[in-house]
Amino acid sequence: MSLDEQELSELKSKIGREPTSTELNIVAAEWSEHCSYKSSKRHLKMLPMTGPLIINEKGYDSGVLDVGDGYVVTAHIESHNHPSAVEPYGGAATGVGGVIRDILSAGTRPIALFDGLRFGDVEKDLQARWLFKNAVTGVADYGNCLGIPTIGGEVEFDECYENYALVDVAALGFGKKENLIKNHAKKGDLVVLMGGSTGRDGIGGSQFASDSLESENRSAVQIPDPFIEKLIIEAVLEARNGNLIHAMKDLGGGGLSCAVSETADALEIGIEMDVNKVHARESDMVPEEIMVSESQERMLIITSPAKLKKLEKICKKFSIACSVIGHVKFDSHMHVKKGKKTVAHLPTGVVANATLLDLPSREPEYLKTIETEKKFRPISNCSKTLMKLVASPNIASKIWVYQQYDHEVGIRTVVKPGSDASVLRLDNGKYLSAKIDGNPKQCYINPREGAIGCFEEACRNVVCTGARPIGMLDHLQFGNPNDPEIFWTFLESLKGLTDFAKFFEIPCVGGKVSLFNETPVGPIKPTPVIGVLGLIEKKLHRPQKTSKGDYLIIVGDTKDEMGGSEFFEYVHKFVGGKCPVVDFEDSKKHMDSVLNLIDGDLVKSVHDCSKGGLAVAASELCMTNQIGCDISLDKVPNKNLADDRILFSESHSRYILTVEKKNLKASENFLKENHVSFKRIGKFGGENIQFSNKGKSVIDLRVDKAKKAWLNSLRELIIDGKIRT
Amino acid sequence: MATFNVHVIIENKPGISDPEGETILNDLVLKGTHKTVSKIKAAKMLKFTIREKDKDAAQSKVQDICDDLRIYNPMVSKVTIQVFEE
Amino acid sequence: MATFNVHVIIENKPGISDPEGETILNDLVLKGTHKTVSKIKAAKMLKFTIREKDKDAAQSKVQDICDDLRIYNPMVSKVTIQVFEE
Amino acid sequence: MKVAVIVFPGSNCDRDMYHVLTDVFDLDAQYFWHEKGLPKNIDAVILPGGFSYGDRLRAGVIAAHSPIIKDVQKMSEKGIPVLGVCNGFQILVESGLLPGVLLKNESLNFMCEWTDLVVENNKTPFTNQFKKNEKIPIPIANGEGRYFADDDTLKHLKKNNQIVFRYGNSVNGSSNQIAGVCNEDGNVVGMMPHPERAVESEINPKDSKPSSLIFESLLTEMGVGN
Ligand SMILES: Nc1ncnc2c1ncn2[C@@H]1O[C@H](COP(=O)(O)OP(=O)(O)O)[C@@H](O)[C@H]1O
Ligand SMILES: [Mg+2]
Repeated sequence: MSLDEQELSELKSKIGREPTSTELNIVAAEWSEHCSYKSSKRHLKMLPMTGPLIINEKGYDSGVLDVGDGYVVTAHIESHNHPSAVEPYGGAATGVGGVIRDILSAGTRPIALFDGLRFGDVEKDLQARWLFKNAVTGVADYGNCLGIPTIGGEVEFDECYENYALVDVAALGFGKKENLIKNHAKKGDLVVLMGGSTGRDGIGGSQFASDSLESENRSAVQIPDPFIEKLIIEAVLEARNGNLIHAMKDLGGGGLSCAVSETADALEIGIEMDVNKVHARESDMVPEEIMVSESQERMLIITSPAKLKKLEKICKKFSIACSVIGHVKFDSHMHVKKGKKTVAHLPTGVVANATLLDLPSREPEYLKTIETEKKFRPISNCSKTLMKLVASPNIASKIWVYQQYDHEVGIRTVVKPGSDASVLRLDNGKYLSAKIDGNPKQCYINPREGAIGCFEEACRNVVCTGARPIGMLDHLQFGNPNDPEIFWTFLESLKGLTDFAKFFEIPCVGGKVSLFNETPVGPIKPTPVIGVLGLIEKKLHRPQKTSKGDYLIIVGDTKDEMGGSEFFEYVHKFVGGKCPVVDFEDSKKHMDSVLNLIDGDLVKSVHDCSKGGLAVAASELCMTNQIGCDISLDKVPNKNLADDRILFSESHSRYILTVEKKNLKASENFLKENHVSFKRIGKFGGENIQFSNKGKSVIDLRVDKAKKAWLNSLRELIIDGKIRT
Repeated sequence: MATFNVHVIIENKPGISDPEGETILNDLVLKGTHKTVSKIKAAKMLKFTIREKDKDAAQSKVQDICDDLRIYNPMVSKVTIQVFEE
Repeated sequence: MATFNVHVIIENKPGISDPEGETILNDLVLKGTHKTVSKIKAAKMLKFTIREKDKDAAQSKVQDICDDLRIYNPMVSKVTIQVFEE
Repeated sequence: MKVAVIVFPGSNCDRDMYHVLTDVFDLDAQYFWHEKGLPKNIDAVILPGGFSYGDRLRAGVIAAHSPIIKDVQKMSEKGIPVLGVCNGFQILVESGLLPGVLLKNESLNFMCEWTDLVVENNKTPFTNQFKKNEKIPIPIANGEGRYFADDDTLKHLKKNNQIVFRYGNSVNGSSNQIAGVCNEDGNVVGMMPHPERAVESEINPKDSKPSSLIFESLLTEMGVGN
């Protein structure tokens, strides 16, 4: 790990001398892409980051939202892609650990986790299967042990992740507003390092995350220790309750180098520390190793000498090590010593603020032709196609995954995984709904519209539970940004997200950029993953079971935009076509109307239409409610599309509503009055999923047969190596 | 052909921490009266029963299986294989 | 006093099912390769470093620890202890 | 009447249990850290779920050596009701207060799902409000939840009416589908499923009444019931 020539001369000119080797390592860690966001930072500013609910405080690693009555919700998203690609178990687990500590550093208790998992073609590729299985176990073992429920996520497979893994984790926290850590430091304050010992594992991790995987540095594996993390959580919260923490930061990428320099820079202080005071796992570690080690489960805390005793007592109770490694000064320098000897002495402003790059961008060549569709023979047996899709790895139920996660601990989970979004109850009587979504297939075809689509899908999922979106988390994952074509896709996605966020007044409360995601065969597809938080202010309207005689209404138009759909990619093995586009006005109208209908108790349940289109969405309803349906494709609002397109188009802004007969008139009138494009398209009953067009049967599939395939195929694929159904 | 018992020991590589061993040492063994223990390392063991023509064949066959089935990840663990005749 | 490495192997008693070993074996069988393996048994190993006056003392000390602290559960498992000089 | 909720390093259902005892059943509950002793005025003891000591070595085995377990044992000998849930059950088994062991689930995976329990013994302090064979919808969440006992022990358990709960169907491969047992005196009960996750209708997708009876049984036992 090192600085390039230009960075080296910049550093020299800024400090006016040759840097020491420790200084070089510190700066290299902090100026890495992972820590400094040097390629992305100047652009990220375009996202709207303020709003009436947002609480901004210096030095927070997570977003803070005021949810009323003196309570706050915190949120953050992270990825651990490079480590997970080589050691999926430890990589995924330590990814969970990292994002949890970001929540903890604001002084809030972590209350929920989400995981977004992406791998290569799991049907063909044994490596992908191994990565997937172990990443799931990693998330499970870590989150379960901490007692933080993993309540949602997504799983997706695409050839672009061959020999690679995207492991995204998001976490939510909850606490009293008055307990938030007000990051500050006073004269004479001490700097304390608490938690696991510092070792050689994980040296160079952030640099590793900023290189492409081909590079040699693979030593950066980190061993997860959820038990210590659990003790840290309890100790920190106890210390917080005792008002013992002036400022706090978790140790993540770049280890002590980043934590110390960034804390000092954010608080406008200086920090003097001694590496000899750091409790290390091995006795022969040199200062630079100690400064850049990314050993997990450590927190940096600033406290006063008077409070130290109490803090130490708490640490002792939980058997966690706690070392005073330095103290606060007011010279805006980070001064690292080994005993009496100075090994680094740098202005924190220099360390913590890498020079931002302004990378060139250029529209990728491939986009010029990507929308041109191949000619397909029409599907002759749509029942078979639907069956195939329902059992396909991307659409099949993820129950095999989320049943390995304790999603109930904490007894907040009101709506559990398996629904569009999960819902947590909060202590003030309100409810929090959340979901993360990505769609690399659409983002590849149109990085801008694709990203907007992910954002809208996450909103839709949250809206289906009756919650109004209040905040967004973005995680922008791309290939090597030095390739202008890749950087262009990054900028396009970011602009799309910004437009959507501004139009809907959903502020970005946090995010992360992960670049250099390159597999041995090339860059990954653009993969922004968007998390949306929604709030239910008043009553929770639990989805009710669908029964015979209930009606199905579709909201929104089904359009000829099949690009990136499972129908094109999984059934036809074709990458291309027109990417679905979100019409902001319609989207807003639909969200508002659906929320109103839910609030008025006019609908039994709402489900969004996404992967696999209307056919899959309706089938999911039938399968989870164990009931058949009869749907007329000729009623679906569309412009003369062929049956297979109506069935499988993935147009956005669509919802399917289940309505009881007695509420049918009222719901339809409401939608009409609000000029929403909708149609009553079917009725529930019987034991078959049926679609017809003008009376002619298009699909006829037994619910139980479809359900069996949908529920079991992912497990069968992973455990037995093939889908049996 | 003969039958062999092959023991496969999978443990974290040196320098990589072993939280399980540490917890067993610190929270169980040292809390009691057994102070002469200075270290505990946890490992996993698989005992194979295999028919091969000789010891070497048994050894290399089991090594192949461990690699094939990804029974351990060489990034974090090392494996030791011991062959015993029945 | 000398330092000894003591290996403790904890495995299921005969007759107690071992889903882990069976799963690995099934994986092999399912894949249709490596037909020469007839059995796989999963076990856990703990490597103790201990200072005692001699081999016997090390052996009996570790045996005591295993019994006292229930390092293994006698209802389902048994332990084997091997002592090595450093 | 006072209920002790024991907290071990790594317990993570302690706060859930406390909430249910105090906010739902209006009991006077108090946390006790595993290194402390238990005062004399305790009327019931609950060992909540979680991952004490990270489930290292075996779930529950390290916590079973905690100082407080000696006091729990003394209380149990006096006939005071003791309930171990999930990891609490594992700890009771590992400390010898209950017979049998809990092994890794047959699937080898952690399992979090709703299942049905069947009440076998309705004479314990935690089941006295049930009818025999009554069903309880309840979630499990464990990795090492497969109850096992050798044939002699099983015979003894049956004879003594020590099987308290069975699963309605085979969820994890446990002997005789056992989900919970009690000691010979019947005052110490261990169960793998989580009643504290099932007593509030808001988070119970099925029916919260049956699970509530577990706590109402305790209230009745203590003479503060309805
Ligand atoms: N990796 C995962 N971890 C936890 N829950 C998951 C995971 N993947 C999917 N789920 C859950 O499965 C359900 C369906 O997920 P998904 O197909 O992504 O839904 P949608 O299409 O509505 O976005 C959701 O409840 C989701 O939270
Ligand atoms: Mg959805």
